[in-house]
Amino acid sequence: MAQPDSGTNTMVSIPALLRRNANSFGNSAAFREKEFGIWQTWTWSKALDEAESFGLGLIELGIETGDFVAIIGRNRPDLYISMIAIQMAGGIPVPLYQDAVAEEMEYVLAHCGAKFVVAGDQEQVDKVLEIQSKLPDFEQMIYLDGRGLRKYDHSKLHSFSSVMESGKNCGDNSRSILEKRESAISYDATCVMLYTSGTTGKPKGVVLSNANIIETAKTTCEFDNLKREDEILAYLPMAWIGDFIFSVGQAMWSGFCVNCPESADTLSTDLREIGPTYYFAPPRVFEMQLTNVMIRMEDSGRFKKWLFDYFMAHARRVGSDILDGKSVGFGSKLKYLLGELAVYGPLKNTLGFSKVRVGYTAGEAIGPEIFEFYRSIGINLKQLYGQTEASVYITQQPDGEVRGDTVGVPTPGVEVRIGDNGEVYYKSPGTFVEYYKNPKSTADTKDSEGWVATGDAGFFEEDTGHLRIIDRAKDVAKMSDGSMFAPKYVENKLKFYPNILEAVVFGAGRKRCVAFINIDLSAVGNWAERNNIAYSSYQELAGHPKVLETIQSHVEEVNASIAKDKMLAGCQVHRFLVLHKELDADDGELTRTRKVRRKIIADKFEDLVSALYDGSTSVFTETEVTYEDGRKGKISATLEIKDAMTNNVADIAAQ
Amino acid sequence: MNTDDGYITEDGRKIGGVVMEMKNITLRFGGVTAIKDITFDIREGEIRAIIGPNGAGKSSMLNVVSGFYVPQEGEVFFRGEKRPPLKPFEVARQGIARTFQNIALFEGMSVLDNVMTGRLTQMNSGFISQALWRGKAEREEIENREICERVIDFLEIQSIRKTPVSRLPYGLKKRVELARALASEPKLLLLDEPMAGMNVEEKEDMSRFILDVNDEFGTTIALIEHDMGVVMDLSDRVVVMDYGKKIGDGTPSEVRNNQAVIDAYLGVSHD
Amino acid sequence: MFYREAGDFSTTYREDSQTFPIKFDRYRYYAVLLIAFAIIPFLLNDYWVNAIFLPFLIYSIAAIGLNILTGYCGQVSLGTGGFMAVGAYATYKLMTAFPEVSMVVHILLAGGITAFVGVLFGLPSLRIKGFYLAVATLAAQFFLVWLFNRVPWFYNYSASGQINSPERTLFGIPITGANTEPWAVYLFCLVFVTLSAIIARNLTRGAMGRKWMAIRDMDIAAEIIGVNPLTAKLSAFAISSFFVGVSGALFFSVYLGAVEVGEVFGINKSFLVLFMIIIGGLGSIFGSFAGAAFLVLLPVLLKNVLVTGLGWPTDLAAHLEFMIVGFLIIVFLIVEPHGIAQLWRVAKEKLRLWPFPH
Amino acid sequence: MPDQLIYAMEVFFNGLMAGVLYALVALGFVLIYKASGIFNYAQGVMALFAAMTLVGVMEGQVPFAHLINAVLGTKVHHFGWHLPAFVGIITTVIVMVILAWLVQRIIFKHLVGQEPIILFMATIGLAYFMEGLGDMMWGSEIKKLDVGLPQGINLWIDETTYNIFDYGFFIDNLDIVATIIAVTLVASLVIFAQYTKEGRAMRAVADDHQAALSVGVSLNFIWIMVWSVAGFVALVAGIMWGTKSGVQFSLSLIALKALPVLMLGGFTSIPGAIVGGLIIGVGEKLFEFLIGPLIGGATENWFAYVLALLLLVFRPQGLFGEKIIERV
Repeated sequence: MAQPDSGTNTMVSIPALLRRNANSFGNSAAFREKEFGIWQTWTWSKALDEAESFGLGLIELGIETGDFVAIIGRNRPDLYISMIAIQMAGGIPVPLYQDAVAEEMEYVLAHCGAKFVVAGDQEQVDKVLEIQSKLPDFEQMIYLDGRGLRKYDHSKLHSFSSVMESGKNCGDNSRSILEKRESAISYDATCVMLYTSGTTGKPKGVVLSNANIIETAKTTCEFDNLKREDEILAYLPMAWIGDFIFSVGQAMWSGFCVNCPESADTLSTDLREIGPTYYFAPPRVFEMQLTNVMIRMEDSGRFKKWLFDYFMAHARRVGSDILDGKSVGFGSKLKYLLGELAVYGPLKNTLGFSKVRVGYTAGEAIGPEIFEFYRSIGINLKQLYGQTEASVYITQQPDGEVRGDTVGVPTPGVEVRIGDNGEVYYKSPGTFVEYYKNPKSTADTKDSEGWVATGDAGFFEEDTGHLRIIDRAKDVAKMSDGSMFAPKYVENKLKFYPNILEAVVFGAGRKRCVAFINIDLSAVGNWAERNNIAYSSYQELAGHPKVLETIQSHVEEVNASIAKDKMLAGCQVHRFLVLHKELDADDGELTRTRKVRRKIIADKFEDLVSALYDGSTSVFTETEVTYEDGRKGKISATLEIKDAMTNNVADIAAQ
Repeated sequence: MNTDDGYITEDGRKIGGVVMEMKNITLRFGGVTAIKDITFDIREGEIRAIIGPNGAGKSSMLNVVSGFYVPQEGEVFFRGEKRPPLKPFEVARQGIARTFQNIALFEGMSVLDNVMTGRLTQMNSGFISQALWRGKAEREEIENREICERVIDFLEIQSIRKTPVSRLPYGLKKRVELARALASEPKLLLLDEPMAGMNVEEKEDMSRFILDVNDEFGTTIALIEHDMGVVMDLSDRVVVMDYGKKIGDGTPSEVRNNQAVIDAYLGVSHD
Repeated sequence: MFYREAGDFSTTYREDSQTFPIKFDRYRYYAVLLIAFAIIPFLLNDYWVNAIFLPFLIYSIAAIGLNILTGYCGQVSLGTGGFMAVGAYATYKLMTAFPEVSMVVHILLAGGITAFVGVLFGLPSLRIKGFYLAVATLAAQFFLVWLFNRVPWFYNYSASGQINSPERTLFGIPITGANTEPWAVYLFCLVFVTLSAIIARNLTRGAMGRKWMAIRDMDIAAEIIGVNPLTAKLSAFAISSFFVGVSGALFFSVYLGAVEVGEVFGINKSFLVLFMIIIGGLGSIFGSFAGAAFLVLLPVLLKNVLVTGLGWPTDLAAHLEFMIVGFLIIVFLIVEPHGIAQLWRVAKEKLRLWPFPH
Repeated sequence: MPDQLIYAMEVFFNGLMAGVLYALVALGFVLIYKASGIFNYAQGVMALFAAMTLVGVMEGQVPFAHLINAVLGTKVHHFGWHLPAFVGIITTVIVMVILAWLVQRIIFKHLVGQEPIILFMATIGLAYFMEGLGDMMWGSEIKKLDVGLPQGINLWIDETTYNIFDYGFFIDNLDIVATIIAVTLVASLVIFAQYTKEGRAMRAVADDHQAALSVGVSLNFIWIMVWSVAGFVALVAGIMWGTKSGVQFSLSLIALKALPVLMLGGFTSIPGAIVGGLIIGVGEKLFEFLIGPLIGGATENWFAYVLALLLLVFRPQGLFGEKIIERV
């Protein structure tokens, strides 16, 4: 492993970084938390002090080198500090999802054999106590908020402050133990262990070393020029790698301040008060926020609404270009400035984004119009692609090269290659050490050269070098001519249209692709109302010629955009129909998390699929449905099948 | 009278000696006798309930305890000393705080300011200091704010801290009122129908807060409540009143089995 | 709209409880102070000072005073004119008795004397409430005016029964009498106004203010949680009267120079100041300024438009003024009982949430 | 000093007469207060306005003449007629009823349920508005009002008392007439309240708004009626004072004098208003006569208030009010 470039070999662990920060800018803010009405501040010196005291307290409690300590609770400075303290005292912190139920915790706590638990409040304490009989290694629990715990049996229970107090008053012996253990931490020693949620099977404990975290933090801080003056709001689960990298790794490396909100209720107010300069949120947060903006704007007066629409239209035209530093006309620039004064500025202010210099979103595909909205009003929102095993970063978008449909270029220091089946592999300083107590999975995921399979299929755009993620690798199939078939990629593109609620694309092993479409009743219904189109049921609306026309235009637009990618051009939808019923989890067509169950749908609507492939222009079908009260019934309809225009790859290239 | 050492409750809490003792209290309004010769005590750390049908004189009793009404006959002992007739604000300074049946918040002020009024008895900086917002006044303001913020945190009303009270829904107002009473760190907390007009969920919340207050701060609480179920769950000992007279006194289970109580109270409510 | 609050947060209670917790508001306040102290003095002439600035400043102090009593403590007083008269006559007696002592001292002492008188007339407030009290304060109004009118000692036995303000200087610059400079009297009053506003603000946001407001909002509850109504009400009367007294002192000594008590400090003055705080906003320091500005500017405006502009007789404009003032009082009470200050608050709130409506 | 005593007796009688007029104005207050909880500060200005309107109508003045002249440059002043008193009075009554309707409709309908002090301040606003309006309509100069009431010294009393005390009491005929009218008015109001349907409804409203509403009494109607009656009482008071000392601004200040009357008598009691009026009338005249000369005179300006103030301190509910029991 490469050593940090400071040359003195001191920055080999998170505790070492904390010491550096406390020594070089001890009086600036390390953490803040809104509590008791104001932002309580932990300076770097105070953070170090508390970390030391807590570490000593843990030693007094009997922590041994290599012991795992679980941390369960909402984002709070004390919990972050305790993670560092655990490392100082020779232990390994294991942050857990605070909303996990007791059984889920049981697996994780038993798997790592956590000896101590640091719990946020009574709720977490209760969960652990409930399962403690099944945890042979569990010894002591430390709680932060003692409310409601007065009457509990305190033989195994300690308050955070009492542990810290005992650390402060401990003898020289403990101090020398702490010193010894802390200085023994090597660059390759384990920094943290995080459990991946695991879509299949049991969670896996991803072991990350100091080198993983620090190297990643270093390169990414440089990449986005993160500085001590930056502010971040820590509100995502502490058990998620992203939070660990942002709020611990990058914060320790560059010395910026981590702010913790008061409670979930006050999140948006707290966000606005802090005004972070560096911000991360998953797409659904941005989406919800945008919906909220639109709803609130609907209630505003006509003038404001007009002003908003007028300037937002302008922002859509030139906002992104201005953000990317491209040249736009003087008039446009001036108008954008006016818009900034009247709309964008205030909007960013009310949302709390006035000061965001770097914003990221990741995790799933973000709707292009959502992404564009934030960028157009001047928020430097970017996408990154990563996973726990990579200490987050695999690719990310550099400033000025931001687009909605890519996830950027490989993060400095990361090598990425595309496997034969389209799967993305990477190799980086952030690559995890191993899955804890699971050599088989480790070997399956990481080869001897250090290449890690992401499980995602993707490709690099030739002209820009940006990575585009298509789908989960195992969902990607081949069409009969051997070209790549990535249904989810196409479906996502279709679903970005507000009129389309769900789409199911078929084509594996076939020559061409076809699709089922579900319209979005509220969006299309709204449109129908405005255009005086009467309808009495979903089925009727779905079969309306004008609706079909609109959907067809959406499909054709998607085809055009797919055709631009040589690899995926085969996935263009040749024929489609609009389903006569909404796909429903009650009928087993969707999972409870609203994911399409392709196989079941293909079987259930076999008649429709074959009609799409046999060239007929309409098809009669009868389907069994389950009503909300559990009764079953049948609906029948004659569905029209539409041909959609497709594009030749060569044509596109020629244009 | 303060020589005994209290008792142990059903759930194992230790209850201390007598904090307040009402001896042969009689209260009249003009010709109407609201309370007739009532004697009972309230002990350190307990939750004491006063129940009874409408018009039984519960509120009048609480007003006697709080010193708002001065009884014509009988004696009130607070912490072992006989209490002379006091002005209401003098009673407050002795460490008795209360909430009201019909919320009595200061509608023109924010939640925080309302809670801060609970600290007024502890604030005594001089005029000059206050006028200049320097020295003692500022120190006091900050120290008391800290105490109030802890109460706000405890009752989970952080998100409405700066909201004017007039904009709050009923249930929250009740909670703010409790916060105001708690802010004074009372030795005895009187709650006049703390759950009146609440839905089941709000009642559960309020019950939890009352128990938490008692548990966390060891506050002695006396309360009036209509909802029998709530009273039985919450309280350690219950006084039952009917037509201004005491007809029962004891633990919830004792009271529940008392024939006079069943006749007067439960009987009335079940016919 | 103009607010950029992201990143504007407080880490101490001192920051959180300051008068203008929002940075933008704070800077605007500094800007107003800068303009008032450093720019306006250079632009003044006699007309502006006498027609607008002096009355505005002096009435602002009176309005702040009455607002403490009425807006914050809920005790309606119709005796403001009488208390202003106390301030005026106290200064006069002090000025003539101790010519060598600084005017600042005289004015503050006059405030103190008024505070004492205020407490005397405030005593009934312990027993009587609401408009009973309002009517009772009329006793102060009529008695005090009669006293200064009929007891010659107060006007030093002058033949006219008037009091005249002799010339006094501060740092060698005349601030009373015939030879004053506009900027000097303006600055002199401005200092008093600024200090009054700051002190009033400090008092109203602290323990004392909370006592007052508790009494105002629900006096019984206030007493039960430990507010002594005696000290709360009397302190409101004292402090309120202090400000009103200072205002009366300035009104006489700096602004008018000569005063006949029945004319200047009659019942109409009481109403004028009461209207200022109703229109400006009960329970708001800013409202006191807004109301004073409004009712000082209105007649000037009417006079300029109707008399100078349209050539109406003066008395007609005066009648119209009465109608407009009366009408506005009713409109404000119906539509916005918290006056201009509330409109301002709402506007600020809207700007903070811009472009959202709520 | 028998002379002093005799003078004092004369003063006493004069005080009684003045007190009757105070009571009359106070009656207007009580009516409105009882029915709607509004403490109508504008009662005095209503009297002034009524008197001005009466003079204006009888003299044939053009309303808003000054305004019209100022705006249009015309020179209109009078219609040129003189109307008999009863026509003027009827017209004025109509005007006052319309005014009552407007006041209820435009102002107090929107203030239902507000705190009493807010209502009180609204009536101060109303007073200002009406004062401006009156001056604007009829001009602000002092006007003579003569509706044919007898004026001047009552010779019979003068002679009789001269024969008895060797000193003729000066008692104005007008005061006697005023007393008679006032007594009649009070009596008829009491009868109205006791024996007519409207009167009973009015009392019902005064007792309990909600209950009155629930038995189908129209609050709006009652309030307009009460304001109208109060307007009528104001007119009567206006005629008396106007005849005595001319129609001018100071007339509205008399209303202020009615305030301490109310504080003494209680806001809700008609007998209280009468007794209070008499006490104040006699008290201030006697005080001025006995103490006035010692302390500079003109004590009528404040005597009534200070008296009321002192009384209230010791008996906050007034002489006839009920003791207030505070509840929480």
